[in-house]
Amino acid sequence: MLVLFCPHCQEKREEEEFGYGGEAFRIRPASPDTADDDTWADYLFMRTNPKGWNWELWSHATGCRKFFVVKRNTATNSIAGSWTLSDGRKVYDAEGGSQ
Amino acid sequence: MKKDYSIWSLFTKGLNYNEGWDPAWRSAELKPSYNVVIVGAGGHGLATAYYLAKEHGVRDIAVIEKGYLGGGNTARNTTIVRSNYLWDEATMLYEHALKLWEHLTEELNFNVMFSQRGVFNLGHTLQDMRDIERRVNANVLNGVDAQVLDAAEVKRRIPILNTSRNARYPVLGASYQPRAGVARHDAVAWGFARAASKYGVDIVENCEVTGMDIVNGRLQGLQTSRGSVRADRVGCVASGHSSVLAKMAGIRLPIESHPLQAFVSESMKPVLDTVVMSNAVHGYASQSDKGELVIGAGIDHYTSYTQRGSPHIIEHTAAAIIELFPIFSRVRMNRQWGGIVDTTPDACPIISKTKVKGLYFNCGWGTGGFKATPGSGNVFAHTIANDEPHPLNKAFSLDRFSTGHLIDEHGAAAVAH
Amino acid sequence: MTSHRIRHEKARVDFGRPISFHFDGKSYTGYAGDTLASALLANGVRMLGRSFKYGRPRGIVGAGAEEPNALTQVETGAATIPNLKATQVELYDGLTARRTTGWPALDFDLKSVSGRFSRFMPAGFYYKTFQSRALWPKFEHVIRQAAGYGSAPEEADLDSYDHSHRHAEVVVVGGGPCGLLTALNLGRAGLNVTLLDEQRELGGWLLSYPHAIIDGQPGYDWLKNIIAELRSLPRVQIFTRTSAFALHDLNLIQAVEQLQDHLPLAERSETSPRQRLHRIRASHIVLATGAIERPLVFGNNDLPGILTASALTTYLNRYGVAVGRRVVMQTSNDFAYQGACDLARAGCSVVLADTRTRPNTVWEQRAHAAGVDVRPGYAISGALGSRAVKAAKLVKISADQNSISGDGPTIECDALGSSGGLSPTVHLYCHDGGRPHWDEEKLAFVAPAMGRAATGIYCVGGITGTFGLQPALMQAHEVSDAVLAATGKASVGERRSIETDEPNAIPARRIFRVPDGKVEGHGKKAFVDFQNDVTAADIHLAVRENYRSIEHIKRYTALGFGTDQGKLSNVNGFAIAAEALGKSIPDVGTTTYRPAYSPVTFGTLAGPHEGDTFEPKRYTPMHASHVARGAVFENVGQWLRPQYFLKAGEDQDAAIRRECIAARRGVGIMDASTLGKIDLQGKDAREFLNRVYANSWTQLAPGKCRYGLMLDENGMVMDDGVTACISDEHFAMTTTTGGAARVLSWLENWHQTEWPDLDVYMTSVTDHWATAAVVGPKSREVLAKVCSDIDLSPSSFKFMDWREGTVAGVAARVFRISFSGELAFEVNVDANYGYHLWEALLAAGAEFDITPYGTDAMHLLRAEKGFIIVGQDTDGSMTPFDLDMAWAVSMKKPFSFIGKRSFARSDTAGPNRKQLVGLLTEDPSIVLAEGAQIIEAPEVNPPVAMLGHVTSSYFSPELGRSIALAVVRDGIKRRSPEGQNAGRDRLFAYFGGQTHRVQVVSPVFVDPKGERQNA
Amino acid sequence: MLEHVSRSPLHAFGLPLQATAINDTRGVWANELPSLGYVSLRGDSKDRTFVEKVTHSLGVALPTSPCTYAGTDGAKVLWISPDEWLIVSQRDRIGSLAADLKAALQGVRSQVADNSGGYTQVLLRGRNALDVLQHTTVYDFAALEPGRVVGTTFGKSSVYAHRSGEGFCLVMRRSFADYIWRYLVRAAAPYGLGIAVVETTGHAALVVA
Ligand SMILES: Cc1cc2nc3c(=O)[nH]c(=O)nc-3n(C[C@H](O)[C@H](O)[C@H](O)COP(=O)(O)OP(=O)(O)OC[C@H]3O[C@@H](n4cnc5c(N)ncnc54)[C@H](O)[C@@H]3O)c2cc1C
Ligand SMILES: NC(=O)c1ccc[n+]([C@@H]2O[C@H](COP(=O)([O-])OP(=O)(O)OC[C@H]3O[C@@H](n4cnc5c(N)ncnc54)[C@H](O)[C@@H]3O)[C@@H](O)[C@H]2O)c1
Ligand SMILES: Cc1cc2nc3c(=O)[nH]c(=O)nc-3n(C[C@H](O)[C@H](O)[C@H](O)COP(=O)(O)O)c2cc1C
Ligand SMILES: [Zn+2]
Repeated sequence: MLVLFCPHCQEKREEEEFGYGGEAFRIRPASPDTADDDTWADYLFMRTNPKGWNWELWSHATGCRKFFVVKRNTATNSIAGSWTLSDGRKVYDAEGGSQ
Repeated sequence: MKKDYSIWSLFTKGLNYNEGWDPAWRSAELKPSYNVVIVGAGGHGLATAYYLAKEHGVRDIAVIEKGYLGGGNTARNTTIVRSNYLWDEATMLYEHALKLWEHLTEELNFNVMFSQRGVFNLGHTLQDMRDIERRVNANVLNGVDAQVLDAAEVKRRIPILNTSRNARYPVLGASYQPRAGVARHDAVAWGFARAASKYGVDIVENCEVTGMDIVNGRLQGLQTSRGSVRADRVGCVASGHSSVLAKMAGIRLPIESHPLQAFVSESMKPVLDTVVMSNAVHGYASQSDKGELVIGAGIDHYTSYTQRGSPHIIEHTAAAIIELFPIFSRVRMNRQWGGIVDTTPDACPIISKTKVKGLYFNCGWGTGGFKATPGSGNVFAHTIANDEPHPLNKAFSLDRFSTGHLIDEHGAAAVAH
Repeated sequence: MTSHRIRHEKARVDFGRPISFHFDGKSYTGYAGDTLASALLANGVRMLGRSFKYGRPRGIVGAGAEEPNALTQVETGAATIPNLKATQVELYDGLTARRTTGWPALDFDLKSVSGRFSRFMPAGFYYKTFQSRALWPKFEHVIRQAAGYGSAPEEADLDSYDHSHRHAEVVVVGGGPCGLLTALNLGRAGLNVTLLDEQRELGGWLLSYPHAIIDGQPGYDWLKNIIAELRSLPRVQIFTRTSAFALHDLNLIQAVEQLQDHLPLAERSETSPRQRLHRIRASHIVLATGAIERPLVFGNNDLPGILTASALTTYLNRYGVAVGRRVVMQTSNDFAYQGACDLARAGCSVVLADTRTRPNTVWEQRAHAAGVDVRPGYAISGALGSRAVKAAKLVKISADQNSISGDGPTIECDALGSSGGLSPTVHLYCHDGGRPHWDEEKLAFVAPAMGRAATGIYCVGGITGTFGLQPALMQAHEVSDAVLAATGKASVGERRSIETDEPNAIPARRIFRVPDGKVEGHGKKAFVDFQNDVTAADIHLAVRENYRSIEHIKRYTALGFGTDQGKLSNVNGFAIAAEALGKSIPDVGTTTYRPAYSPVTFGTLAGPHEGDTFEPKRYTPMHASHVARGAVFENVGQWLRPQYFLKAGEDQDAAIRRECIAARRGVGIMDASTLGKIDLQGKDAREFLNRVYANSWTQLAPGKCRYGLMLDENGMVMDDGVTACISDEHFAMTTTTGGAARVLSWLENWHQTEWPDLDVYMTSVTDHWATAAVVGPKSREVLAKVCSDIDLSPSSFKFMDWREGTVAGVAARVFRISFSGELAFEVNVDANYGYHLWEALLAAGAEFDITPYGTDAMHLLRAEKGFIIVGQDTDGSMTPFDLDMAWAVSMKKPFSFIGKRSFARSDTAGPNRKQLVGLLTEDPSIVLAEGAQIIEAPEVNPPVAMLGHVTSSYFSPELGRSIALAVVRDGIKRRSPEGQNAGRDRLFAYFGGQTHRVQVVSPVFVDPKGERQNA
Repeated sequence: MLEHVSRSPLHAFGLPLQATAINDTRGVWANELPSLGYVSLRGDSKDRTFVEKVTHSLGVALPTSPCTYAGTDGAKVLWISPDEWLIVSQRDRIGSLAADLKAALQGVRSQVADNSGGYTQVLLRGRNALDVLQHTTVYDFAALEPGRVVGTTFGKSSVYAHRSGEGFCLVMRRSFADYIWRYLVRAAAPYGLGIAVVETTGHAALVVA
């Protein structure tokens, strides 16, 4: 049973307030129409699904309704932190996540 | 195969203080190389090895297991076996398995306690009933036994079920598959292990695959916690850990690993002699031969490899069970647990070659692969042996995610005006 | 009262308050403070059931949560509870209970016959036999009948349950001496502390060993003082009868509080719940759950009258019950001595076999002084008796290895107690992934005090393997200080060294299975797990058969599978397995500890989510009107919608027919309030719509509406609805009833994650608007009566226009849209006026016989027009093209809208797709089943290729015949042109075992030119 | 406008007829505060123009700190998210309030939507009010300070909650009000539930406590 810090409400809240949104920072091909089928399938369906640290999207469904990102270890459920989408992106990039 | 297990052997061995029993399977040390290596000694992996040996004459096989055999989802599923799926492709695959189930005990000389006590899928909304009608008609046309029952008939067959019109979601009817039922999950793994072992398959427990050797797009062998092993072909049957293995091969799979929880009540005198499932109320239950109610529901929404989930899921499941069976309110939960299920976007499995030559995946069974165990092993063995899918699993190849030929078994999206 | 009762003033029962109760149909007397177990033992009841596999007589073994045998069915009727451990049932006046095993009768149990064949029923024997396909179901039936303990109630539960969500700085689990002292230290320092204990009274082990002296005070006085102070601390909350049954990620404890089960039935409150589930999120958790004594494993160790040594002691000291008068005990350690002394002082004859050749001399002296006959170097190799223990066979055992070195006496006895050491109660520590470690000196899997301090979990006392009271209390100080340091609080009061009268402990002997001089399996059955009839020989057999992982052993033998979850048996099982495997115990390891520590009632787990609070029922503002008019309701998502309105003498079909005819010929009215409604505002609202819908919104002018299809990225239809342009930067979207929440979240997700730069905001206004659809040729006339400020004329207020005005005196938005194909107006008002609007429209329409209609008629009317229902006519595999709705897709929009790219994939773009069509049965009176399958030929020889299925099907009153919508492979090619019913392709629909000939036609059955809606 | 024909979401329970003045006999007192007006406001907290214009139009400083609310005796503004607020006011003022806001925010990235039919609120009072809330939802209400408002779950639905005097105020969506009320009645049963007279408490809904 997770507890997440909502970077918008600035409070720790119980899991039941949140919705899970899958892997964060999946990038929609800039021009889908010219992407090939495999590229499109990769964006649409393929997941890294890591065992370990995972950058993931959550929404504060019964609170502020904002989407934000969480870095959570899927092997232990420990949580490194949560950030707004833009702040999270910076941390993620700094970690080399987008490579 | 010699039938070592019988009343007679129980009698003679019993007279001799049960000292004469052989190991059910042979524990092996990892050899330097194999023809085929199966990664994951769950029911599916062991069945794959068994059928490879039995039907395809492959004898140089290892099954590598990071923990104890049968300790993955095979050890922790609620054992429902049925074949009344919606789409032809899925129905045929699960029906293939169900037919194998019907003879599995005899075939393996190991009582897997397959019990065809029937499965009810309840309908609580008009759309549920449309879906049930559609699925049952499709089943019948596919040669699968299935019936649509109205609420009164459901009540007659399951008197303890709450069919009151005042229920939050009243039972409007059900689909019923008489040949469906449950089996003893552990026995399936042990039975396949024993039978495969008799064919000379090496079962190597406590051995974790940690890397793959791939040269020029061709798989050469594996790294494991017990050293490296060369293999011509490798079949990964690692359920919730499939993405971890895929990563070793530089592949991404359309899989998310979610906790799926279940629990059992204390053991009680028989009260429920069939299997009842409800999507709308969100829970299902059966009673095992030992007397405990075996109960499950849906997945936890986040991904996790912890083999445990969040308690509110269990709380909601208990609520659903009471809604369906008010008399269970005073019954007590004895133990709860979780597995790691490999869910796919279309709720159908992946049994497929990959872009790495010699590397095959069998995964994505998600919340419902136990029922497929013998069938899955059977067609996967074919796929590996022939480097071509069996006709029954052709539709379950990875390329469906690029072509768009998904086989959506989530059922009709339950929205209506 | 029988001679088992020993009235002494330390007992925690009130001898002044006798209580009568019934067990197995007989009446007995106990005292307030008794458990059912202590009262039965006091009354000389020994045998409480028969064992699960072999039907062997069984009695009480333990005194608390660890009890494996004494499973009882308490009370009857709706109040009955199966499988309560008699050791945990508090006695109350009138309590009625019975045994749960023994069939057909306790004295003659059929399974005891099978017990004689037990050598042919070793572990796993099921797997080896019953292999005949034909006979297995019959065998299975017999197996099932023989299984199980108590019975589920036959009636619904009359009690209620609730949940309580708490947050605490510190939760202390366990109110034994260590938990109490820790709670006191923390409470004194001002922390918010919640203390939980499963038992009726605080005190834990001290309640059973009242002779302990702590700091010169008798144990009970020490207890009384500490509890009094704790209760006086404002930030300390104490919950007794509260079992922490699970510890989840990030320090969440689930605990169940028994609020009423200890009260006589007549005194139970109807307004209060029976049990309460506490969910406590704690910054710090202190586990002070103690340790449970495990018995030794020896031949016939399951006879009634054989208990753990500490249980014998507990019954004597806490309940004033001498289980037997002639007691033989055996021990591997010091713990059993105190109890032996207490029993001897209470007048029992006590022989204590200490498996160690050199016992603790202090204890030995104390025992001698008390009159205990201590036999160092002896062990009990087997018990004698048939329905109760009659004697113990002593043997001499070697000092260093586990073998017999000489014979010993057979000593008659009526009670036997054994102690094989203490097993720390590490369950909660392990639930969320913690692992205990084996301490070879303590001979126990222990949870280190600070092992998980980093995440706020601390352990103290018995759970850490600190088995001496003095060191355990000192550890409580240490742990308290660590918690205080972590919370930044200063400790209050000095940490003096605590003195007790315990002698220094000497090590226990490493023995689990007492030898009987025979090869395992040849001697008398020696039970490890009583509830599942697992013997030491079974474990050896499992290993022989290569079930070598401890998890395999567990699963093959059922070790620890019972309702006690192996509290007495697991460690013995691990140790015996280790021996059989030739491994060390830590190498064998433990099985996984999982919730529940003690079983929890489903009702408690469900709590308030039951009855009319099981799940929300959502009502529209007009609901009361519908009820008054005989509506039958349908669940749509969480909403209740009228399905049809029954008039006297009507059935469902007649009602629907009447409603449809009214809407087509006169005027009908429908409550459409449940549709999802989303208000969008911003400069980029239009562009946003272009991206999230398949069609184009660029041209939609203010005052106009448009239908849109919403797709997922896979290109499949996920929702639909009409969106109105309020102004250039303001749109009002509608969604399906069931899709509303999902669509809003979907839109927010895209906006927030992908296109934050788009200037648009959206807000759900679903609940704000009540919507009445006035439908039919007379709708304009009806509306005109209650709306004077909108020009309703066809030339000024056209189909797909919307207007703002006043209806029935209320500000309204009126949309000229139609889901029926008729002239229709959807009137939206602030929901507080929804009821008023509805009644006003009905009154205005009375002269036209305005007819409220429900979802059934709505479905029928729209099907006559070929309008789809997402989720009924689509199933997540349908593109707009499959629905023949290319007109609702704009492939030219500059931004690649959601789902567009997926159309280009080979399968999605390919031939042979299933497409929406109309179907007409050859026999117009036959209404196809929704869900009928479409096949090519009438013969049914499975497998039959299916071309599609019927999605919607009705008897159309307008056409006087049946109609259907279906999705059919290549359907568009197969169908006849719009308006023509002479289908080109003849197919068959299969359902209910029959086939019916059908023609494939256009899905538009009524008014294909749309003249009526444009009227 | 037409107050006599307006029906609040909890109309069906006939609460006004059961209402009595708060006294000591019950652990919990509750009632609906019907017929208030609600406006959903969206815009960017970081956009100073937006904040200023709203503040000016409402006469209340727009609360931009997370989970806070502010108000005058005429309107209360609940922070919902960094770009969303719920404004509560007397029903008869809400039309002009919304219109004024809309006018003030011309050209500023924002949304103003009258949501008056979409919400209602329930006031909880009494010595066991906190206990009752603890039975309903996961939020730590014991720690909820005056001046703070939180969106959280309530059973299987959701509410916005804040302290109001010694009690609590729960703002809920109309169609869930029936469920939430039944849930409250059930949760309050062990403590005794009284229906409080609204006149004595109604004003409190708008008073910033
Ligand atoms: C709670 C629950 C209830 C369920 N209920 C049902 C049901 O009622 N009916 C039904 O049909 N299905 C059900 N399922 C699903 C079903 O359990 C699974 O689909 C099925 O058992 C999968 O079998 P498997 O052999 O593929 O996987 P597993 O049994 O999980 O085997 C995979 C094995 O691979 C091993 N492995 C993983 N990584 C490595 C590595 N790197 N190296 C070596 N070995 C590795 C794992 O240790 C594991 O033993 C349920 C699942 C759960 C969790
Ligand atoms: N036979 C013996 O000699 C014996 C037995 C037990 C303890 N001891 C010793 O007594 C000393 C102090 O003991 P302690 O305070 O550590 O333990 P304790 O056994 O005195 O107290 C533990 C308490 O925790 C409660 N408990 C356990 N699990 C619980 C759960 N999940 N939820 C709620 N309550 C739960 C029990 O009811 C019990 O009251 C230690 O030195 C210990 O070794 C001796
Ligand atoms: C069908 C089924 C029935 C079970 N019945 C019991 C039971 O009666 N008692 C029990 O303790 N555990 C029972 N279990 C749960 C197992 O003990 C165990 O928790 C589960 O296999 C998961 O393994 P793990 O807890 O070791 O991770 C059952 C499991 C399954 C799949
Ligand atoms: Zn938030």
